[in-house]
Amino acid sequence: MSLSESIGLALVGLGCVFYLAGTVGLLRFPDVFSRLHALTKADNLGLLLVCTGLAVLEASWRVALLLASIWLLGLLAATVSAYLIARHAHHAGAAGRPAAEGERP
Amino acid sequence: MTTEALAGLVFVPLVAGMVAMLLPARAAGVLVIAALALVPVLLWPVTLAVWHGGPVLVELGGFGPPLGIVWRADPLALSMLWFTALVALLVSLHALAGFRPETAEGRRFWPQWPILIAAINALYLSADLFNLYVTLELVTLGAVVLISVGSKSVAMIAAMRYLLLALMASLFYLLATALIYGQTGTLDLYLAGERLQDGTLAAAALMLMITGLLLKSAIFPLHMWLPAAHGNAPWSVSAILSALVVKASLYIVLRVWFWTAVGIDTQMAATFLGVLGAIAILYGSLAALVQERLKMLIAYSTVAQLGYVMLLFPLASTAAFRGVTMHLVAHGFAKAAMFLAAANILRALGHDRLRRMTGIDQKLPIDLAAFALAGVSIMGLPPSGGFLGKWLLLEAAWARSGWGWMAVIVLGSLIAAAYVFRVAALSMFGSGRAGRVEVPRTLASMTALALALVAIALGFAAAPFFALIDRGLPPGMLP
Amino acid sequence: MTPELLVDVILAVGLVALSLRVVSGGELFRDIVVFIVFGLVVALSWARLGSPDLALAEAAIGAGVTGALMLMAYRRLASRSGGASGDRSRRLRLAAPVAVLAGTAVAIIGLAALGIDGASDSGGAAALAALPATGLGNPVTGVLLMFRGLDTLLELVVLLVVLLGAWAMMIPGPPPALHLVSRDTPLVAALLTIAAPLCVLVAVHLLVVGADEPGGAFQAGAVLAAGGVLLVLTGVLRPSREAGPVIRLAVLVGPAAFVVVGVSAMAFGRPVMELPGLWAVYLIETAMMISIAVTLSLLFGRSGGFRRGGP
Amino acid sequence: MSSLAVYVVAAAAVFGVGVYGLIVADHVLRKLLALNMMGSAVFVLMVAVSGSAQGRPDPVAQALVLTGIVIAVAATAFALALLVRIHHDTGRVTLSERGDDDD
Repeated sequence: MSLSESIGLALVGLGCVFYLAGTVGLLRFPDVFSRLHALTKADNLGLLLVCTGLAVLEASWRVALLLASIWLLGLLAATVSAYLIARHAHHAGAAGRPAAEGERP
Repeated sequence: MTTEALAGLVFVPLVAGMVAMLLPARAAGVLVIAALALVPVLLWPVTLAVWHGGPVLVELGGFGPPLGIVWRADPLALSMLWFTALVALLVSLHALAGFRPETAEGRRFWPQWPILIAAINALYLSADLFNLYVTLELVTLGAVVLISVGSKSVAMIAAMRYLLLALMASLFYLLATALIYGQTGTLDLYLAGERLQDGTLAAAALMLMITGLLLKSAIFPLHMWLPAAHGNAPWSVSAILSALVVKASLYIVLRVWFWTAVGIDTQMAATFLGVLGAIAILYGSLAALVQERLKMLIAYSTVAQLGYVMLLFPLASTAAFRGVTMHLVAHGFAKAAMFLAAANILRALGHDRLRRMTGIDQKLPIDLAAFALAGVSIMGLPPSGGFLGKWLLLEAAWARSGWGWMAVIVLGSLIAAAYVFRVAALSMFGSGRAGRVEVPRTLASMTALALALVAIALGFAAAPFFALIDRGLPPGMLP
Repeated sequence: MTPELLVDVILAVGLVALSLRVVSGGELFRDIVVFIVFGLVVALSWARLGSPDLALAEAAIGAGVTGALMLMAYRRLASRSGGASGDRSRRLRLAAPVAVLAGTAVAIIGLAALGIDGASDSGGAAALAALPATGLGNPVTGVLLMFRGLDTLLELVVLLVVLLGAWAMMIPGPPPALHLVSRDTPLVAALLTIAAPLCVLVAVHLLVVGADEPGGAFQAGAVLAAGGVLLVLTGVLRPSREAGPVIRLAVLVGPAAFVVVGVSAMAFGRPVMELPGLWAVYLIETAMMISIAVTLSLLFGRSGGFRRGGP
Repeated sequence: MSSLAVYVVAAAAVFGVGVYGLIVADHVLRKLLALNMMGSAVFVLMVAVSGSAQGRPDPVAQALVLTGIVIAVAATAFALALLVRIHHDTGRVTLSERGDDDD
C-alpha cells in the first residue's frame, strides 16, 4: 500500500468516525437544538474528511473538483435545512423541551 | 399505404387528444369525433391487405425481433380494431349529446377519451410483451381517470380499488415478462413462443402473467372491483369500460395463451380456467338477476359474459375460437348499447332503480327498445351475433362431449333471458310509477339503438367475419 | 467473503430491514420517511448491480419524486390515520403466512431463473451490436429512443393521462398556497440563488451526457422538477387553478416532438418511429425533459398551472 | 452465493414484506407504500434475472425498468390525487366495505 493510499484511507476512516459521532449525538442528545448542533457540525467535518480522502485516493484534479463541489453543496443543504428546522422548532416552542418519544428519528 | 394506415390507427386519435387539450370543449368534441371517424377509413386498406395477403407486420423504427417492437395486424386484431372503432364513434356521439361542453366533465372527457382509444388500438396491434404492458397501463390509467371524471364519491372509491388491484396485477405481469425475457432473450410474442422451453419456470411465468391479466379483466373470483366501478361511472363512460376496456386485458390472455404458450403443456390450467369461466357465468347472471339498479344489473351481466370467453381454453377448437371472437365483438356492441340506454334512462328519471321505472316504455320507447334488442344478443337468441357466438361454443362443447360446459352455456343464457325480461316487465307492468321524465336528446337514444342493431346484424355478417377469422387462426387450429 | 460481497449483503439486509420498518405500522409520517430512505438504498443497489442509469433514476424519480408526492399527500390528509376496521384481525392472521408464501415463491422462481443461461442472440446483445451505427454511447438511451421508442412515447402519454386525471381530481376552489417558508427568510434567498440555477445546470448536464453516459431525459426532468418544487415551496411560484397556454404547451411538447419526428419518418420512406440521427435524439430528449419537469411539478403542486408569487 | 443471488433473495423478501403491508394496511397511503416497495423488488428481480452483456446488466432490461419506474410514479401520483379528493369529499382514507354498492 503506497503512502497516498494509506493517507486517503486514514482520512476516510476518520471521516466515518465523525459521522458516527454525529449520529450518536443525534440519537442521544435531549432537544432539537443540541441534536442539530451535533448533526451539522460533526457531519460536515466528516463529509469533508471523506471527500478529501477520496480525492487523495483518486489522485485526479477533475474528481477533486467534483468532490469539493459535493462538499460545498452538502454544506449549503445542511446549513439551510438546519436553520429552517431550528426556526420551526423555535416558533413551535419546542426549544428547551426534551424530545418526546414519538419525535425520535 | 398499409403501414401508414396502421400508424394512423394509433397516432390520429393520440394527436387528436393532445390537440383537444388546447381547445375549448365544444371544438375539442368536434375534433375528437372527426378523428375517430377517420379510424374506420384507415382500417379499410389494412383489412384488404390482411384479406388478400395474411397478417401485416410492421417493425417499428426498423428494428425487428429480438430487440424491436413489432406491430402485427392479424384477423383477431382486426376484428377487435373494427369493433373498437365503431363502438368508439357511436359512444362519442352519445357523449357529445351528454357531456355538455360547459361542464367540468365535458372539459375533462374530450382529451382523455381519444388517448384511451389510441392506447387500445396500440394494444391490439402490439406483438411485444413489454409494449403490451405499457399500453395496458395506459388503458387502465385512462379508464380509472374516466371513472372518476364525474367526481362522484362512490365512483372514486371504486376507481381507487380498481387502481390498487391493477397496480398489483401489473407487478405480476412485469415479473412474468422478466422471466420470459431472461429465458428467451426477446419480448416478441411469437419469437418468445418459439424459444420458450416447457418447464417449471415457463409455467410459473405464464401463471403469473395470466393471473395478473385476469385480475385486470375481472374474471371470477377476481371480479370484485368491476360492478361498483362500471355501475357508478358517469354517463357514457360505463359503456366504454364494459365494452372496450375489459376486452383489452382479455385479448392479451388469448394472445399469450394461443400464440406464445404453444409449446407448453396447459391442459390442466385450461380446465381450471374453464371452470372459473363457468362459475363466472352462473354467479354473474344470478347476481344480475337480483340487482335493484339497472346499471349494476348490466355490470354484473358483464362479469357473466366475460366468463364465456374463458370456455375457449378447455374447448380450444376452431369452432370455439370463432365463437369466442364473435362473442367478444357482439357482447361489446350489445353491452355498449345497454349502458348507453341505461345512461339515457338514468338521466331522464334522475335514478336507475328498477322498481321505479314503470311507464318508461311510453316515454322512452327508443331507449327501452335498444336495451331489449341488445338483450336479445346478450341472451343469445337468433339471429343475433350473441346467438352465433354461444351456438359455436355449444358446437365445440358437443364435439368434445363436454356436457357440463353445454349445460353452463344454456343455463347462462336462460338466466340472462330472465334478467332482461325482468327489466322489460318492470318497466311496463311494475307498480312504482316513474315520476317526472326528462326526455333525452334523440342523438343519445339513436346511438344506443344503432349499437344494439349492430349486435343483431352481426348474425347476418357471419360469413365474411368467419372467413376473415379463418385467415389467422392460432397455430394448431385448422380452418 | 470478498469486500464487494460484504457490501452487497449489507445493502440487502438494509433493504429488508427498512421495508419491514415501513410496514410495521408506526407513525405514518415516519414510515414515509423510512420509505424514502429505502428508495435511496435501492439506488445504491442499482449502482452495485452495474446500472448507474437506474441508480440515478431511482434516486431522482423513485425515491425523490414519489417521496415528495407522498409527503405532500400526507400533509393534505391532515395526518388522519386509518381507523381499524372490524375485519382487521382476521386479515392480520392471514397476512403473515400469505406474505411468507409469496416471498418464498418469488425467491425460488428468481433463483431458478438466475441459473438459466438465456439465449445468446438476446435483445440486449442486439442492442449493443446496433449501437455503434447510431452514434450513441449509452445502450440504455439507444433502447429507450431508437430501438424501442414506442414504449418511451407511450410512457410520456401515461404521464400526460395522469396529469389530466390529477386535474380532474383537483379540489374545487382556489388551490391552497403551498409555500412553507417565505423568500424573505434569511438563508432561503441564498439557497434559491445557488440551488435553482444549479438544478438547471445539472439537468442540462444529465441530458447532454445521457447520450453516452448514464443520464437522460427522465433523470434530467426529475432534477429540473426538484428545482420547480423548491420554487413552489419558497413561494416564488404559486399554484393557480387554470393551466395557461404556456403550461399546456410545455406539457405537450415532449410527446409532440416524439410523434412528429416518428411519423414524419414515413414521409421519407423510412420505417415509422425511426429517428433520423443524433440531432433528433437531442431534440426529443430536450422536449421530453421540459414536459417531464413541468408535469412532475404540477403533480406536486396539485395545481393546474403556476403564477409568479408576490414577495 | 453470488452478488446477484444476494439481491434476488433480498428482493423476494421485500416482495413478501410488501404483500404483508398491502394486506394489513387500512390507510390507502400505506397500501401505496407497500405497492411501491413491491415494485422496487420486481424491478431488481427483472434486472437480476435478465442476464448480462459485456459485464453490465442487459440494456434492454435496464430500459424496461426505467420505463417501469416512471409508470409506477405516474400511477402513484394519480392514486394520491384521487385519495386526497376522496378524503376531501368523504373524510375517508380507507377502502373498507361500507355501502359501496348503492348511492
